[in-house]
Amino acid sequence: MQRNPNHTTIVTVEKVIEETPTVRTLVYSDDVMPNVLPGQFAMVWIPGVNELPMSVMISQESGKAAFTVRKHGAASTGLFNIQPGQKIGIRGPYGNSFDIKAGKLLLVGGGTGLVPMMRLITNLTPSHDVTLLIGAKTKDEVFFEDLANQLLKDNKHQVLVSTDDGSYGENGFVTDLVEKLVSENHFDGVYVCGPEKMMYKTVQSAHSRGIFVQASLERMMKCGVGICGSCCIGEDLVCHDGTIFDGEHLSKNKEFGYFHRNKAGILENY
Amino acid sequence: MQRNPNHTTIVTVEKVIEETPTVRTLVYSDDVMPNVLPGQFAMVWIPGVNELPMSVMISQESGKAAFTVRKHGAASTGLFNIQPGQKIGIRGPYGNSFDIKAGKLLLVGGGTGLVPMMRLITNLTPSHDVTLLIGAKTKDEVFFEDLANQLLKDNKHQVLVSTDDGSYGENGFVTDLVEKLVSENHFDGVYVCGPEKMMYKTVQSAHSRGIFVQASLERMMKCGVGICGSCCIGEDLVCHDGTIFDGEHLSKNKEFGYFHRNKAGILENY
Amino acid sequence: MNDTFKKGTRESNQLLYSKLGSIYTVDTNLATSIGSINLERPVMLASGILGISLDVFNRLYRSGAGAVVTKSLSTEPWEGYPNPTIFGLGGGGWINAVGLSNPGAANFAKMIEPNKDVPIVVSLVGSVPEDFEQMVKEFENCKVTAYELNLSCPHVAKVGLEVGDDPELVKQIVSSVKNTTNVPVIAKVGLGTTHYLKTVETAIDSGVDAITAINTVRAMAIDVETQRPILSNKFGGLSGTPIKPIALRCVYEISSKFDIPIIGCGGVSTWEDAIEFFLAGASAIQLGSAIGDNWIDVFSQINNGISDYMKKKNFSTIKEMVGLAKKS
Amino acid sequence: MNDTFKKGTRESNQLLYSKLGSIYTVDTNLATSIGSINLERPVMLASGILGISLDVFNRLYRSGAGAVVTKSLSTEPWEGYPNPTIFGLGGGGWINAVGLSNPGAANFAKMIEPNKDVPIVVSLVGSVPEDFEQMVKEFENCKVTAYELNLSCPHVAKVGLEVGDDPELVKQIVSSVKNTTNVPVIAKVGLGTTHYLKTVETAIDSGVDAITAINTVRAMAIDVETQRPILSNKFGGLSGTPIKPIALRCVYEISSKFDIPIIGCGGVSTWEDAIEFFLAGASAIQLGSAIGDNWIDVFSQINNGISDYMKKKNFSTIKEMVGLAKKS
Ligand SMILES: Cc1cc2nc3c(=O)[nH]c(=O)nc-3n(C[C@H](O)[C@H](O)[C@H](O)COP(=O)(O)OP(=O)(O)OC[C@H]3O[C@@H](n4cnc5c(N)ncnc54)[C@H](O)[C@@H]3O)c2cc1C
Ligand SMILES: Cc1cc2nc3c(=O)[nH]c(=O)nc-3n(C[C@H](O)[C@H](O)[C@H](O)COP(=O)(O)OP(=O)(O)OC[C@H]3O[C@@H](n4cnc5c(N)ncnc54)[C@H](O)[C@@H]3O)c2cc1C
Ligand SMILES: Cc1cc2nc3c(=O)[nH]c(=O)nc-3n(C[C@H](O)[C@H](O)[C@H](O)COP(=O)(O)O)c2cc1C
Ligand SMILES: Cc1cc2nc3c(=O)[nH]c(=O)nc-3n(C[C@H](O)[C@H](O)[C@H](O)COP(=O)(O)O)c2cc1C
Ligand code: FES
Ligand code: FES
Repeated sequence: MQRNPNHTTIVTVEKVIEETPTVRTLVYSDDVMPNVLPGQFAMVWIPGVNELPMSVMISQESGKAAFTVRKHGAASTGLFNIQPGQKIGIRGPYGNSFDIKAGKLLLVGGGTGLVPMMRLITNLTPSHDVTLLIGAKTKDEVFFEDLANQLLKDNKHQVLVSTDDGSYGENGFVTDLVEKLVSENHFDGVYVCGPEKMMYKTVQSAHSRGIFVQASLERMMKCGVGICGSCCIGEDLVCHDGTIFDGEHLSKNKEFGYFHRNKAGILENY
Repeated sequence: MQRNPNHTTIVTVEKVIEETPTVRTLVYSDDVMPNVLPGQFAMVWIPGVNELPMSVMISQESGKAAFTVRKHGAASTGLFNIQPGQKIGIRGPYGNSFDIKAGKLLLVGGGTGLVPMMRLITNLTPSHDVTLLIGAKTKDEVFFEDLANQLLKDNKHQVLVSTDDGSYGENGFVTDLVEKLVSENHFDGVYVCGPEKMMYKTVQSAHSRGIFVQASLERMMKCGVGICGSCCIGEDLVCHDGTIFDGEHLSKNKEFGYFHRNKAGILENY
Repeated sequence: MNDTFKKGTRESNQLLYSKLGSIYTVDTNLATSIGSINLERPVMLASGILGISLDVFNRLYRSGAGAVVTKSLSTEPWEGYPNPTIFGLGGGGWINAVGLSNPGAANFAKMIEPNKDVPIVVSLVGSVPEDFEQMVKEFENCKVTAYELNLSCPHVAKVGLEVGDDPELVKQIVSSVKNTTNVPVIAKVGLGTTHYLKTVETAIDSGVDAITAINTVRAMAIDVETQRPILSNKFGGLSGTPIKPIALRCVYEISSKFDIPIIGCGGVSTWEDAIEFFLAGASAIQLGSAIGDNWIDVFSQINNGISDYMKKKNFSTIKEMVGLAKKS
Repeated sequence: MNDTFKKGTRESNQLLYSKLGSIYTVDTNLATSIGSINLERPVMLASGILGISLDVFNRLYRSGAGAVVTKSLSTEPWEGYPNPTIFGLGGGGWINAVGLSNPGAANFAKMIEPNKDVPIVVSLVGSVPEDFEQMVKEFENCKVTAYELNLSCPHVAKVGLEVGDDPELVKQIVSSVKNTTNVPVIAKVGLGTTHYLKTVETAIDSGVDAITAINTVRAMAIDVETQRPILSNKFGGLSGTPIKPIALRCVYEISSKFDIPIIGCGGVSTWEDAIEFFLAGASAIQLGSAIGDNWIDVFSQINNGISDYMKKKNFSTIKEMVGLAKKS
């Protein structure tokens, strides 16, 4: 019998990798999650705590997948604190996936927004020429740089890091770097995931130049399946119509980059 | 999607064949019923009247099946009175089927007990040598004789009729004819359906001589699927474990031939 | 495996966009009326489903929904319960304890003020008549097709069923809303701890214009691996296909006992389900959970199915079907 | 197609017979107790399912049932409703209105008199205390493990829920049965028109030894082709997977509120379902509808699943699991 994606499946966290002081990767074995498409997410239940949407992180071991979580509020801290041997629940995968263009690609990830980028990379072919931008506030918060270089070893590629405080890599906002790169180079596709303002600016930089661009959006998610409405952005439901939208579509959306809805469904400014 | 056998499917009766003054065959088109195994039955809903178990009769037109019903109490009379164009509901097929032995076969049918025999015949090969006995009270009640001869035209076969009053064919009970035939001939398999006493005697005649014999039993049926228990005979549920049982098994049953249960579940004598 | 991942291969955004632009049409007369509420199509969005944004309402309306019912609104914004708030049982069954999260009536009224096209039914939840009166006033400048009083949420204390199970409170609430507005008022009932037919009777006696039956049925799910209830609230409401035979029974019982327009709700996912509800006595239906299984295409699918059925059976209006099963 | 016809290729009768001869065994301790009722295995046959012959009871017991509950018996034989009496919804859901057909207590008692092996729970239905007293007396010469008072059939007038919904009558019936026999008495409750927890409370106050929750839930199905209710009685009781989340909730609510042994019933078809009920507070479970989908093999399947689970989770008795979900 096929597994019901809406029925929580319990998995045991087998390994916890410390990425930065506030980011950890939790590895577990599963039948379904190792093979999801780049951009797909799961609803992750931390028993007794909460349930959160999480991009499905790759694992380099076969038959395994992972979540990479940043410690933030109570829920994500609950997940962050899970120890090897402890159980979490997962349902999904949910959401659509990136449309991978041929040729020269620009990937932009901020913080845990790098997670879908890692899976996107594993779905590329050696003929892809890849530039990955990693944005972080400060040196301590940079992660996945080595992993990305390793995953891209058979590709023509460059991995660039920018920190807001200049403590590592380029100095400044990653979106400035994006603007510079797209104005000076030809790209066949741009993919971005991270804080909304970062995605908004990246989409603007690319779309205004007619470059194909896709962003993976985050919104408050309760059901993940297109029932509850909590993830709506304009007339789209991020969990079901997205999470990935392309520049053309986003350019017509009045909320993207400016508003999101809180737990009560009230529009709030970013 | 596969049709749910327990969900009533509505079919339209297309043709009504008058077999005798009290027996009619109702022909309808359907996807499932034309292909059931010999011995299987359906639960037939006569809207506003009742629902009855009925052996699935063959139709000689492809894509069609039929029920052959004897007018008796209110329910069967309701079915008997259905006119072409009227709708009935069917669910099933239910029950098991005859194990067809190779060689020389004796088929014994009384009244509408002939219905499974007709389908059994269509499942035989030309190498079968077939004797079909048709038992009836009187000449008026004989039916399916021509049909059987026609269906068996490529086989070595004989169709014998016996009437209790001798008004047609052999004179006497069909079970006397059975006893005579099995005592004088070799048979590889005996199949019987009809009134319980007739089945009981036929099973005795054959089983006591070590001949493989199967009888298709009738009991009060409400659910047809092995839930309600109304069709029980000893520890068997006729709808689910049967309707077809073989001589070996029946010879150990204390109720076969003697008792059946009424609508309240009380044992009554035959 | 295939099914799980098909979702990933989405239609290009362009296609999606153009699809959304078109408006659902059908060549039969699907119009229905629930008392004085006239709808072009009989399939409504149930309360609490995708119901917090006017843009989404527009989209659903264009997809074929005859009307949309808003998330149940309260006087103040509510965050609802923490996740997990929803659990899929498979086979079209769901349990939820969203906990009536909503932006509050005032915020919501402001949001839908621009609405001109979509028939919006505003669902309200509260504990005392004053709550309801106050909220109705917030909507004075909005195009509101009807108010639906949620007397039947099975998993939030002090509102919902705790109100619906108290006949005196039902009477006060219905009467006060009726006195506050001329917009039609619907009472939404469910299986509570007192006889729901009593609630229906009280609501009717107090002047309600129509009944929606039913809400979710109180239920729960426990995870055997971790040995705990799955929903953060432990209890939730069962919706979807499992409750359809129960909802259908309620519609049949209400329509047999009272002369009041009924909206059937609970487990509708196919056109056959919708027809069953009409035959049992409903003038329109609402659906929610089916969207989780068939997405919003379910509106056009059901409308088309109803349309084909009407042609085949020679019905020229929905009305002709309403309550037919009681005649047999 | 294949599935439909597989049923036709039955095991040879010889095989069937020898299979029946063997007795289900398992290498873990599946014993449980419901108050003073001790069972070797926790999975019971629910009332009304295959329950009219001692031979069948024997077969079910050998197949792994821990006990069998009889069809609900009345003082007089009842024919029940005409067919159609049962309707399969698919996906493990059923609606039935058999109408409590049964041979009457006296006939039934005579039939089970020879019983020595099978733990038989005698289910009784009636309208007044005298009915129950009289029936209990019929069974004086029988090995009866417990009586189960059916206070909750949702589709037969004057008995079942009409009794369960009347606290005064519940009190009288339970008290009089308790005064008539020393055999443990179980009250079977369901979702009626009054709060079922009230019925539970009344039954407990009147001395009942255990509670079975729940019975079927009143429901209906309408055929869209002929536009009529399918069951001859129009209304029936919904059973099987659709009601499991509701039944589970009731068990959890009862066990949270009262200190009484509980038998969970409603939609159990897998070992996970059984475990969920234990975790919610049930000491044993009953099942019926699952037999319609998985045949009587369901008893050994569930027992084996429970056994494996207990090994994996290091439970040495069922008791250890009972109510665990309430601790989280
Ligand atoms: C599709 C998707 C994929 C994501 N992938 C990752 C990932 O791989 N790694 C990662 O660390 N984070 C990821 N997130 C973000 C994550 O779900 C949480 O939003 C974040 O961890 C903050 O949660 P919190 O409980 O700590 O926040 P809280 O302190 O409880 O709340 C802070 C804010 O977090 C957001 N939030 C809280 N709960 C949710 C929720 N259920 N859904 C959406 N937003 C919520 C809200 O904006 C809230 O106001 C993803 C979010 C989405 C929508
Ligand atoms: C597997 C099976 C296949 C059958 N196939 C045929 C067939 O092809 N043609 C045919 O004419 N008849 C068939 N019958 C018999 C048929 O189902 C009815 O029993 C018979 O028609 C009498 O019904 P009635 O309503 O007229 O009887 P009533 O007057 O209502 O009752 C007379 C007796 O008929 C029997 N009966 C009534 N209802 C049922 C029921 N639901 N299940 C079993 N017995 C019942 C009872 O013994 C009852 O006492 C079959 C029965 C079974 C069990
Ligand atoms: C996620 C979710 C949220 C709901 N929220 C509300 C609500 O706010 N108000 C309300 O009256 N009903 C609410 N309901 C109940 C639905 O409106 C509907 O009555 C119920 O789901 C049965 O219909 P369905 O089977 O088509 O989903 C909610 C149901 C779901 C599944
Ligand atoms: C065909 C049928 C007959 C039933 N008859 C009775 C009955 O006589 N007495 C009773 O207490 N419950 C009766 N029930 C209810 C069951 O005992 C049980 O409570 C209900 O079916 C829920 O369990 P399930 O989902 O495992 O079937 C009947 C159920 C079915 C399906
Ligand atoms: S999270 Fe519920 S609709 Fe998207
Ligand atoms: S007819 Fe119900 S068990 Fe056989």
